[in-house]
Amino acid sequence: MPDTPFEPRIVGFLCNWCSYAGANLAGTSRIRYEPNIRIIRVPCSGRVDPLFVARAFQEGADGVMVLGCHPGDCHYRDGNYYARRRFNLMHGFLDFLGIDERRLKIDWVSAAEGKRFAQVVSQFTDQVRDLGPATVRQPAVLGG
Amino acid sequence: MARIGVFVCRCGSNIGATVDVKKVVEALGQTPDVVFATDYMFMCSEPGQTQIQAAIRDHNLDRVVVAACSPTMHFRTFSSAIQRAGLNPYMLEMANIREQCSWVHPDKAVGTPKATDIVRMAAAKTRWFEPLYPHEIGVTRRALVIGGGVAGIQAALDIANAGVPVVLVERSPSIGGRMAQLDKTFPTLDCSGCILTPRMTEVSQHPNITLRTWSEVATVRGFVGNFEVDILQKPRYIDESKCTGCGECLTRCPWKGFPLEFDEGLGTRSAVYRPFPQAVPNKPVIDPETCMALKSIAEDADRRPDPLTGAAPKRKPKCGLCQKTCPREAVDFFQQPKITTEKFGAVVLANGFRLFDPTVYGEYGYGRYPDVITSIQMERLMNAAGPTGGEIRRPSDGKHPRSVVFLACVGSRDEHVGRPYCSKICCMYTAKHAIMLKEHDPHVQTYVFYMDVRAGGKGYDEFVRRAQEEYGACYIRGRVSKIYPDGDHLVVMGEDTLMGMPVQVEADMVVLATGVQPQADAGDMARKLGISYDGYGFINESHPKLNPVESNTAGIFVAGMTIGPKDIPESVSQASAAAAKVLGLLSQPTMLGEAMISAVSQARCTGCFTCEQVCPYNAVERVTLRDGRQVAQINEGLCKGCGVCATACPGKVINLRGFSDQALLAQMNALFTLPEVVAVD
Amino acid sequence: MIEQICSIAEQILADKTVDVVIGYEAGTRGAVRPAFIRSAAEAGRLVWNDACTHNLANYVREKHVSPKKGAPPAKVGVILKACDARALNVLLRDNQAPRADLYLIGVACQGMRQNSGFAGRDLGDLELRCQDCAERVPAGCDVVVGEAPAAGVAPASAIARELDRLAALSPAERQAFWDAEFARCLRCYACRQACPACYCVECTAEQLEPSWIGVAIRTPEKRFFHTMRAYHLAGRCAGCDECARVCPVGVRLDLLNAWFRREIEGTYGYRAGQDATTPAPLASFVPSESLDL
Amino acid sequence: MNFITDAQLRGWLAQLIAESTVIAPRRAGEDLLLYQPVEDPDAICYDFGRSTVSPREFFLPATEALLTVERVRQATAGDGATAGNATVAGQWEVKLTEPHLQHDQVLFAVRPCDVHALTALDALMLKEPADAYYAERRARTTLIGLACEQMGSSCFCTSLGLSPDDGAGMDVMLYRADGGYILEILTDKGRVALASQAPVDFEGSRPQRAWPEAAYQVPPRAVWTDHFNDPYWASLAERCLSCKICSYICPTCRCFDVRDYTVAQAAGYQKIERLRCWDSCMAEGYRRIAGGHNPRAAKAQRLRNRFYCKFDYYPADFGPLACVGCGRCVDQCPVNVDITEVLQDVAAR
Repeated sequence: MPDTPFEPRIVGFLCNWCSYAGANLAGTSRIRYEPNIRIIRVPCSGRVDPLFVARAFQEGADGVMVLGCHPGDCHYRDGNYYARRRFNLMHGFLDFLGIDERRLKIDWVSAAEGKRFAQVVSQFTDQVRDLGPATVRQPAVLGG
Repeated sequence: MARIGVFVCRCGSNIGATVDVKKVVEALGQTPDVVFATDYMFMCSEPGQTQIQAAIRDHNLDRVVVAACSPTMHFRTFSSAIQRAGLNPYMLEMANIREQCSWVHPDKAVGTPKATDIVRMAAAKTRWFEPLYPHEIGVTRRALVIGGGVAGIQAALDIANAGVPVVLVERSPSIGGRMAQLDKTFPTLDCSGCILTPRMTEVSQHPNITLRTWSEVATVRGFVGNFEVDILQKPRYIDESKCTGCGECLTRCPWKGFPLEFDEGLGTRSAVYRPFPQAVPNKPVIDPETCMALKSIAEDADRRPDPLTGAAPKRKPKCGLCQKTCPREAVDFFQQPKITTEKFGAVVLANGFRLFDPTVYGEYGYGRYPDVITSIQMERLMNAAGPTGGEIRRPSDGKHPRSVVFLACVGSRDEHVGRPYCSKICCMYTAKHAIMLKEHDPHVQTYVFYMDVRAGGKGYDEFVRRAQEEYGACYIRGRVSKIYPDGDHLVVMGEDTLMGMPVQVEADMVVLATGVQPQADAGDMARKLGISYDGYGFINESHPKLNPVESNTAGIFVAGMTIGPKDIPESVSQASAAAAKVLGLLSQPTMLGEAMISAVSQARCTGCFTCEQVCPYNAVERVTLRDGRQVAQINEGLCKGCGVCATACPGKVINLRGFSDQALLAQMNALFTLPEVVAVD
Repeated sequence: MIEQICSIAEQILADKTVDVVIGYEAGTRGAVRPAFIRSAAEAGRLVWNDACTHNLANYVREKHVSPKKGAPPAKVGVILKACDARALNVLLRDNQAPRADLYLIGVACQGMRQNSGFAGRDLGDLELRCQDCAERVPAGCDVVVGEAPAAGVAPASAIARELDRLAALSPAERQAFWDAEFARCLRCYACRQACPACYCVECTAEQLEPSWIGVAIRTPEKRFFHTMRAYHLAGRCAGCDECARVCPVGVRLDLLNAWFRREIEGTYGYRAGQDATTPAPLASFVPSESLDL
Repeated sequence: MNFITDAQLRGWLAQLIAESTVIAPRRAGEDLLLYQPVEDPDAICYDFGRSTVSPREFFLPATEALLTVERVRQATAGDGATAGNATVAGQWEVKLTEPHLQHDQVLFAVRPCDVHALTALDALMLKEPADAYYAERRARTTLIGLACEQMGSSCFCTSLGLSPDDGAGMDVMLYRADGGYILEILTDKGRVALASQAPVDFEGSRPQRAWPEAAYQVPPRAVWTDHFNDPYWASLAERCLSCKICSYICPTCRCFDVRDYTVAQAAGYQKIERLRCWDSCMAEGYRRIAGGHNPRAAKAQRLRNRFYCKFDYYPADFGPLACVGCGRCVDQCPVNVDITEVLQDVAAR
């Protein structure tokens, strides 16, 4: 389909208390951003298993975002500190396995940062669009 | 097979204008397991909800997806709607196609497929839903109030008056807090002591209140309805049960002249002292740092009982005049710290605040020039029970000042000192001081350097105007750059930014309106209680608008300055609000816990206790199974459902109900139309 | 050295300090294999040489030693090299074996040779992990036999060089490398079974709820299995490289684990098995540390 | 008998590659030889002992879809019955697909032991009702055997009454000779495969080698029965890792697991695959049944089963032994569980 420009598929894991609320604020403020992201709400970035991210790439995501509360602001006090370590490692490891590190974005977006949410999402979407389709895409029987 | 019903809301034109709702409904109608799909103008309306309930009955639905606004907006609405139709309230998923789709993607060609994906993902997630039942938790009908300031007093009284036993813990020798130090309160100029002391007495005499002064909260265990708290009683060296508060010891103590904390260093006390005459309890404390007897005991083992045998000391302590004087033999030099453990169903934290230390502003000369004082010191000078008996005399030479300069925003609204926030009360108490000074001495001229006057509140702005118009306070908008002594007065250099020119004022005294900051140990206290706090140390409310007196830990409520700057009426309102929350919680013998919490599949648990290591709420317990294996178990009262343990578990044997691995993977897979196990041979 | 090992084994079996000593014995066709010695009289069967590569910490877990459900755990003596002792520390930290039931016989190690442990194969050069090894004497044991070999063996860092080589490739090239590796994998789970740190009651790869991976033996499933396993071992893998040794088709699993070990040591200063108490790096945090992507 | 030169052989292979899927031994690493589909005769390893993994996977693949079920929503008018403004899911059309080999297969340079293994497997898999998937692969695969020139250190086929240069079961048999191979056409299938070639007639017989005598005896079934509860199995199993190496590299192991998976779940389209994948009786969960009970929970029970299956159960049920003496499991076991040692130990007890 050479006529259809490539539009990346992006999965976003957003913590309920900060980043999901930030996305809502972008909505109530009617701030437009790139539409590619599909949001999965989780209670805390500490709930996001790095293997969810590995799965997302395996199944066809071109980019994955994990957004949580700013360090120190976690609704559950420590959840994002654990997330920070997990993704600090998983980010590099996925790259080591051949998934370009620019396809995984970890960031902190507060409930007040609707505008920033929109910017972070749009910038990341542009970045992944430039990278082109992920090559790992290998839909497989992984179970659910 | 799941029987999923999908209900797409148009939200008037909020969704309908940018998402082709019919197309979404059509696509969902073709999705496996979706047996019913429809749309409506306003799903949250009464007819909308009725329609959902009718569909549940007519189509035998067991799961419901409402595609509308954010779940934070209407989850409860629809959850209770499906519950009324006989479904478990957790068999609902909301697909957020408004805030996260229709409002941000105005092009229908973009919004429609995205909304379809969002709803399909939600439908896939619900296939893994199970009915959830919140855990029932027993509740101890007893409350702990931490902090004996006006907020703590109010909370304790409100709770106690409703018939619930309260323990009020205060770490200083007397309750009363900051308000007890004040002379008058704005904007009514009531005598602070006159309105507070009756409440203090009421606390001490209330049958439902146990007062624990000179005590601190050491550790907090447990969870909502079931807290177990260790309370540390510091040695007073005076047996409270014997002491009548006659004050004989105070008059006889020869060790005098130590700065009195309550008077902010302007007054003095003896080694045995009470902070102020109206203290509650009205019983003195002996300060081990300054008491000759206690110092001699600390230094000389012979003056102590034998630690092994308990035999009487070989030598008497030095001095001991108070002991000899006391008609009730209440002085006990060998009192030890004591920890008692008590159970509570709820906690109110009202541990107050501390004032900003202005020495960091070197240019103001606080600490170097005796006549540069803080506002709280001014309160003590004005107070009839204060060190000067209510006469305003400057510290350096005791003269009555004729010219007094006030500096607002000292340690407020200043990023350079890490305090960018407004302390909220300084504008008002400075105006009060300007008025009161004039009342004390009509010849005084007052000047106020300010940034903005923030006087929002009933009668507040009028009050500030009175200070200016009736009491002649000269308000100068601008910061002060330098204060230096010149002869027996001080010169204040600043800028009048309204006039755009430098100003110089000669002052007999300078008063710094120091800002509000959290207690030095605010973070320690928050960690003890397991509640979160912000970068300054102020406690985070569970929700700043809708749960302003709840911490993010169930059963722990907050009131007063510990949350952030506020004035007395606000603190009292919060205290009463917190009391109401406590009473609500304690009104039933049991309560319902969280339903979306973690659960361990113990058959597969290896007992590595990584979960225990990561849990922010100490909600993981160790239990031994019949086969001898030690495995993890989640305390359903403590778990808040963050899911950190589920992610950390190496064997993936912990799952978070409502956000299970299965549900989240299914939600993601739906985006890629990918696999799930449907049968296992 | 072997005399000393045998006499220790004999003694602790004779005086009932332990019920079993797990060591090495001569197998068939020149192989060395794990041995379970239950009486002092059998202690003479034990051997020690440069083919004793198996990580015997793997056998310490209760389920291996007390096959009967509910039976009290046996007291176990076990022979450990330095890498094995680190793996054991991980097990102790994770409550997988009670230290009180163990008698740890550490053996100073000269390094193990390639092809060790297999029947009918000639021994090769030093194992890659042994070429890199800077810690030849096990720590935390009840007794240590032998002394540290003379210093001066410069680590060859063959594994580190391979990590560097892969890091220098493009992501697509790295993916091609791993696809070729994983294509060979049989999903025989020998890597998992040989791993002391793979102590889960039921492997995530075989769980049904949630089912993370189906049973298919195809590259995507295999890639996900190895990704998952490497991540689960992050901070747990002590670097015995048994997984790579036992792999019948030579998948470079040692590189996956070495990547995490290098990263974790560099970023968080943590070595898996450095002691039996420090919490796993992924189960701890420092509030002030940064997200360093 | 014929003779085919090395160059002719490569030409023949090139032709076979063009017509069918040619599977041949390839060197995949140090000490690693695997049967893989080849595109180029020069990629084939002609000089080898025995492959690391048996070629069984080309008859019983590690993973195969036994069937594919697709549900497609009918695109007929009046579909998607609507009630008011509510749409109700409509009619689905179900489509079943069975897999078939795309091309005929040629398994080149297969060793006699591995073909004996296929013969042994046939006893089970082709017994009526035959396994259609296996049967199709067997029928559509031409076996070009390559006789061993010597026995490997762990080989013991002669102990099981087999021979390293036995052409039984082959379609074409090759024997290494100077400059090429002595070639024996054994079946019509072999003749067809060789039809386009003109190998030189070869006068004389295939090379005769003196093979070592049987080193081990397989104990009779009665002995196995007697030793079922022998504590020997528990002590043997102590070092066993419960991995599946021995089963997965074995030419006669054939256990599998069948599961259904949804592989696509879109609006109006759903696809389900029934997958058959290798499994192994060595795995802890192999015998676990609904409700969680596991009759072979102990690894000693599982390891014992391996040998009983090969030397007792399979011959009792289907005739042949389920072991051909290839010795792969001896070589590959990381903890030296040696099947020949087991044979001796059981015989000696």
